[in-house]
Amino acid sequence: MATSNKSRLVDEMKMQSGQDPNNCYQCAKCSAACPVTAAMDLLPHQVIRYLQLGLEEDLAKSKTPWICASCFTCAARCPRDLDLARMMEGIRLVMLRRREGNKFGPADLTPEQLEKLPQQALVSGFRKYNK
Amino acid sequence: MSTALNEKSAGYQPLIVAFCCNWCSYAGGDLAGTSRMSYPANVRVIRVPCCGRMNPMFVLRAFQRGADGVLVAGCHPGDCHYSTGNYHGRRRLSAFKRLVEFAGFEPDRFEVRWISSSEGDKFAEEMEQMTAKIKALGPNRKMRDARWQSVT
Amino acid sequence: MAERNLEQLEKIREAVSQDLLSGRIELLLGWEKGHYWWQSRPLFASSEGDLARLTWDSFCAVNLSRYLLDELKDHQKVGVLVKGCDSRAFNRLLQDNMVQRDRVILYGLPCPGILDYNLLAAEAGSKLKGITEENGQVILKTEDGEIEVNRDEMLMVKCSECLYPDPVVYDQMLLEPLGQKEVPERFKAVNELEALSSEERFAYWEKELSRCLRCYACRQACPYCSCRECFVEQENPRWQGRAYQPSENFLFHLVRAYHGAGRCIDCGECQRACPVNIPLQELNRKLIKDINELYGDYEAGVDAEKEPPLLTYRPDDPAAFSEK
Amino acid sequence: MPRTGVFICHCGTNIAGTVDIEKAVEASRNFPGVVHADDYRYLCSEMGQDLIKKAIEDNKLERVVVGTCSPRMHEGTFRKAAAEAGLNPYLLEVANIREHCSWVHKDIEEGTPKAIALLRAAVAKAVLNESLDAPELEVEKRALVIGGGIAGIQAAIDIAEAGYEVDVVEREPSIGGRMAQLEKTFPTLDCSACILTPKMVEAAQHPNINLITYSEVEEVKGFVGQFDVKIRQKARSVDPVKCTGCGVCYEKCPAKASSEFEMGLSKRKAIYVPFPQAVPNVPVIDRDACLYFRKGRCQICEKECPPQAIVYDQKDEFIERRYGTIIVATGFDQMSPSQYGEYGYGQHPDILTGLEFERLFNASGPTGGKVVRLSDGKPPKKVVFVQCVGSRDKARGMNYCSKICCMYTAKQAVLLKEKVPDAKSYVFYIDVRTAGKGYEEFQRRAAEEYDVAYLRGQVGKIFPEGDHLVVHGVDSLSGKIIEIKADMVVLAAASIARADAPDLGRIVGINSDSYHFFNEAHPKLKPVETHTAGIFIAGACQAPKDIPDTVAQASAAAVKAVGLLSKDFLKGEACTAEVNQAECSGCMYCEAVCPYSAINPVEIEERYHGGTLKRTVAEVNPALCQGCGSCTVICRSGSVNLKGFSNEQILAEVDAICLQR
Amino acid sequence: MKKMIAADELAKLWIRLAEKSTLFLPVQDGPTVLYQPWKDGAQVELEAFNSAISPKDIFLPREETYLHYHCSGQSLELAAVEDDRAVTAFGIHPCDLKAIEMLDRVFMEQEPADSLYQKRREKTTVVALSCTKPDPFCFCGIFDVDPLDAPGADVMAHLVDGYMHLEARTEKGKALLEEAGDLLENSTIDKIEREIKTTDFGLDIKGLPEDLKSRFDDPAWDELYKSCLSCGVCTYVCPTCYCFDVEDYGHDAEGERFRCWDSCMFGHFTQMAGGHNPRPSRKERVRQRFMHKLQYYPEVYNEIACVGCGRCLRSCPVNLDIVQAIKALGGEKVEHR
Repeated sequence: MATSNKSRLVDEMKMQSGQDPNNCYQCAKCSAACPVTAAMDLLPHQVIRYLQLGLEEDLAKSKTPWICASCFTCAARCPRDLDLARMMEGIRLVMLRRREGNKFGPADLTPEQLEKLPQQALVSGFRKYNK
Repeated sequence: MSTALNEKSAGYQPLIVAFCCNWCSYAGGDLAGTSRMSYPANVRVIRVPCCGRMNPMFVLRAFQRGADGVLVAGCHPGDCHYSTGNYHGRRRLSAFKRLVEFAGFEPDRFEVRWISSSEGDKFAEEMEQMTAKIKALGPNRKMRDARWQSVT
Repeated sequence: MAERNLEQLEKIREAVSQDLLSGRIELLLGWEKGHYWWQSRPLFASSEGDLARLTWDSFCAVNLSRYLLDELKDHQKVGVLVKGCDSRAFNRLLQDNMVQRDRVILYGLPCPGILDYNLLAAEAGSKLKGITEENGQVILKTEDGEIEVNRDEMLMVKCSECLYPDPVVYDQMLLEPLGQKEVPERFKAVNELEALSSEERFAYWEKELSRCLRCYACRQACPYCSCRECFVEQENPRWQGRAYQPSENFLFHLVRAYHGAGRCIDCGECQRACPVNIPLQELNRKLIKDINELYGDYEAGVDAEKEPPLLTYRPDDPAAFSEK
Repeated sequence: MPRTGVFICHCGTNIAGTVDIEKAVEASRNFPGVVHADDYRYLCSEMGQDLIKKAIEDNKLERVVVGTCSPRMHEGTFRKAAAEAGLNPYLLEVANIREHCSWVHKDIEEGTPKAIALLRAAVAKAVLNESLDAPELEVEKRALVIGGGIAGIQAAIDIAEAGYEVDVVEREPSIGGRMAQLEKTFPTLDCSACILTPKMVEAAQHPNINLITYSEVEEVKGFVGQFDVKIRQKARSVDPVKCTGCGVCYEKCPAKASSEFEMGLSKRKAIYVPFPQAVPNVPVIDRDACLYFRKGRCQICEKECPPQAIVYDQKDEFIERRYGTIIVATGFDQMSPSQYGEYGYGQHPDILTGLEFERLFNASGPTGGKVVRLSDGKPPKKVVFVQCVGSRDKARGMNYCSKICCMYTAKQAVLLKEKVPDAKSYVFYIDVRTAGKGYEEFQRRAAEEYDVAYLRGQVGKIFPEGDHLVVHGVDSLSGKIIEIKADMVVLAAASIARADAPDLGRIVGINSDSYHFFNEAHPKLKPVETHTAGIFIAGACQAPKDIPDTVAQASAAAVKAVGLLSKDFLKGEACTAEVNQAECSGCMYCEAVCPYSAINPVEIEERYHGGTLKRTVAEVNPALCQGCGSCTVICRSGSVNLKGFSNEQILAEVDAICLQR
Repeated sequence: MKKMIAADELAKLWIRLAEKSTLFLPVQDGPTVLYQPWKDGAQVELEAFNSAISPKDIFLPREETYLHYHCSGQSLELAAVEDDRAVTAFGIHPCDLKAIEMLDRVFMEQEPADSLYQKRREKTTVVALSCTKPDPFCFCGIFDVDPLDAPGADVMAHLVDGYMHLEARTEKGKALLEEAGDLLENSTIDKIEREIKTTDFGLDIKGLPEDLKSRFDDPAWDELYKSCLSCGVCTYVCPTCYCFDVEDYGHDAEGERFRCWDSCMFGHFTQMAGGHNPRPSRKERVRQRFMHKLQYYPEVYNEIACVGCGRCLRSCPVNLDIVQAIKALGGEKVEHR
């Protein structure tokens, strides 16, 4: 296992979510509370642990961030006031941006779509899938 | 003296009078010393028993006598050695601070801070900040008695 | 208006002369006419004959309560005619332990505000011979005829923001109360000064205060200045130098105002007494405004039972500085 | 101008390294009033002090200024030296040129002018110094202990043994406190009652101890040596002199109320003693529950009481006494976990807090000492313990560790195994903290010998399913989700400060931290002192702690109290306020802001126009005044001044400090 | 020498006069008119009645530093503070100039003369200005002041029909007009004719000073003082009050000494070092002030120390002024009593 103190993933995730994984003391309450752990390969507290250790590559392979349903139960229960759901979202965002170039842009949308889709959805879509 | 008034020149050294309560802030100053922290020598401390002892007239006198900034420091609310001194001090000095600002003083010239006896680092930092702010403001011309210069 | 004033005056005279004759009071503090019709000065009446000089008109500006400080040394029981501000001044003195409530009879006179002769004269243009009042209007009688002006626009500065035209404490209300007054924009002048930059404000006060003669009329007229020895005169320590330096001017005026923090009843006698027209009331009003903002609404002199804000505190008080 | 001497200390190189001593001495010579200036390597040494003493005598010095370390360090030393040379100690001033100068500035160019300015200010102040005398304060040879738990009992016994009278004020009808509620104590598994009851009896029977139960402190005035305390003794409705403690009254009483002592798990009568070993063994009538008080009829207890000790019209009484010292030992509360919805506390009878569970073991407890489920009376076979409920939780609870939960959980798991041998315990923990003599060994025994399963992780939710409680948790070490069908769940709820601790703090005059635990004067060196002289703290009112720590702290507080009581007189504050009555206008604003009620109005006579006139002025009681100076500022005319920090002195310091830029 | 200048050209004259002297003029300062050193842009109010404070300030400044001290070791050095710059006092009304002449007697006719005052007086050129429209409080008539002529002026000026006419009456006055010669033209009028009506408040002051000699304990004093607030307004605005105090500024090693106005209306004015105060209450102080004006000064200089400028009538916050005092003491025409 190669741990690294300097992880770009962690830095970007911190920036995106405003949450610092070092605030976690690994009580695992998030995992105990999470309704979708059955489908996860890493438990939520383990994701934080990986973040603490800077295990970027292992995280990149994990399904957990993608399984997280953002139900915020973990955030509500966390005694350290960490918002794990936000951290998961941060990880997803970083991963998406990292994987490849622009997934799709305004040009990929038809005029009807542009008209029908709510503005918020468009903005968040571009934010998520564009570099 | 003349260098002191040489506004915003590289050599301008402001004079800052800090009134510190004996029990918290003065002790915080002692701790800054014991911990060998460093802050600008522009700050001179006068020891008072409590910030409840701080008569605003002391502040005005310091300005009259050429101080460029005045800081009053006391115990954090709730920690007053005399139970209520800083609660009274907070009201008195708040009203006074706004009054002198209304008279045209820059807000940074007169400050009040709570510094406990364990906050040597905060003491040093506040002194550092106060000095920097006063340096940026330049000499106090507003309340300084024009005659003081000729008798010092 | 002239008739109604006479009517009111008769009512007042009747009430107080009864008390003066019966010995309920030994002395009445009221007003009499000065050299001209626009001047009313303090009257110290101890006999029915004195009461013949009593007046009640739109120029009775002098706050009479302060005279109690000395008159109660010479008299057991003193009666005072009190306007709204005079009554608040009385409460100030009461709260400061300077007077005894049971030795004073207060006769309440609701006051619609004192007229400023200088404003009237300026409005008149030619020589002003006299005025009458009617329905909130003042009719100026000039050499060139009559001019009608809005009464509220002719008020002294000290009356322009008055919230309490009616006496707040009295033994006997002699006239019909007027009710609490609406002041559309209280602290207007303070707000305007606050909107300036530090430099502009300083320039403003430096200029205004430069005229100060240190005659201490502001202090002597003030109901909150009841110290036996003012800091200004003390030799040891010498707080205040006598020189007319800007720094000494600032010291005096800031400390004078500060000593009224939470105590000033906003009667404006300081400003009225000033021979060089320094807007002293704005310093006092700044403190009233701030203390109300920071520590809750408090109108000094309105309720003598309510503790002045600088004599108390709350642990969660806000501060005008960073508490980090 | 008084003849002033200036002495500057090198403090080795501590000062001399950053202050040009020679220059400072030279500058000092020219200060107005200075007739002698000298320096020395270590002024605080005996040689240094002798140098000062000799100079005072040789130069007939009337004031002394020492430029040394902080006055908080050696002011006392130098004042004593000055006194030995015949000078009033308060004629000496310290210029702090070490902590506030040489140690915080880089070089001699910075340090020297500042040191000279500080010396100049000290001289300017010193020439205005006056001879002062600290008033001598008589010490009332009696202590007050607030709180009759183990801390209060221990402190009281220690003080009483030292030969001083102690009053113990306890809010409940009996002393004993939290410890009385415990079954066994870790790590030795001593029976709590067996070790506590003798102490309670000892306290009750000690000739120097006076127990004032069912009472609360309402007012504390005065100061160290002379605290005047007003205690409200609540109406017990039972005459303690007549009562024999036979118990007939509560046997016969028809009215019931929830038992505080049993944590609400069972009922007690309207007339009751909280627990069988209560001291004093005198019942009280709970007037909110009593039928006679509520509806005007019943009076069974009165009829049944053999010695006729029932007094329905008893009133609250006030005891006003003076004490030399006060120990505050008011203990702690347990946080209610009901705010944690996921644990379901309060919604199911088999979800308990640690203290509630503790009562189930007790022979006189709600289940008569049988460990059974409150829902169906069956012994639990699977019990889940959850640690850190409300502790170490900055989001919804307390940020601190409650310190005792790890140990009592282990204890309860062990006790459970002994009572219900086929029971299995599971403990969800974050960390197991067992710092203490024999603690680690005990916890390991629980895990190894008593088969307690320690699961590192937390519980996400608990919900009933049939007869069971499903505990959904995680074991973070294996990364496995754990689901346990438990019979019972015990929540180790956080220990918190008493809800009304801040109120008591205000009454007594001591302050608390952000959790409302009382503050010690110094976290390391003054752990039982408070910032208020003569008032000490002990036990869990200061922070969560176990019994040994509590007892140790109680004895420490007792020693401090005894030390104080052993003196006949205390030196009061010399720097007190004084009123210039000729100038005082008598507004009494000073009285309003004085935190020590040290200022009172007095009437004086004054000449006026040949006669005399009476008027009110302020007067300071120097024994009460602590010298804060708040009065001096509210006084507009400066008619109140503070000795040692007078208006004249502070202005002189300001002037002087601004002279040397 | 009689010259004139168009009123709208006066600003040029101020510039010229201010070049070589400190030029005092009645200037609008906020809501108040005061004699102040002229500065570019100052709003000069020559016709205002009356300046809030009399122009005595020019000769007896409210604050005047006159020596500097320096101590070192056992030695004390003193240095006089001097200012040789010439002064022009412009637009002084006849009443005020008469008052200054009263001060002259006090400061210069007694031995030794007050050198500070004397020096200022000597270096000052006074340009007096006749009155145009007095206000209701002017009552100079009863003190023999001619509002159209000030005999003691160096230059007498009149504003007539858009022109200021200037007549030099002394060498100093001539010099001043010559200084500005190129700005001036010869005056076209010989004599000024103007009707000035002032009130007399029904006063009759004949014999009052003599009469008051025996009335130190007159019951009138028991009533008159009552409304007095004990402030110093009347004395500070008054042109004939001249009391001052001396104070040091500085510290033990270095400082300066100055004198500044003081007022007999202040309780501290007569406070002695031991605490005794011969004038402990307002009654004694009010009596002192009016006795000084109406009896003590006239006894030495044969003239009541009042010029009827009306300033105390305008400024006293409680209307306790010299007219009221004179009336209370019987100085009223028979038909008014």
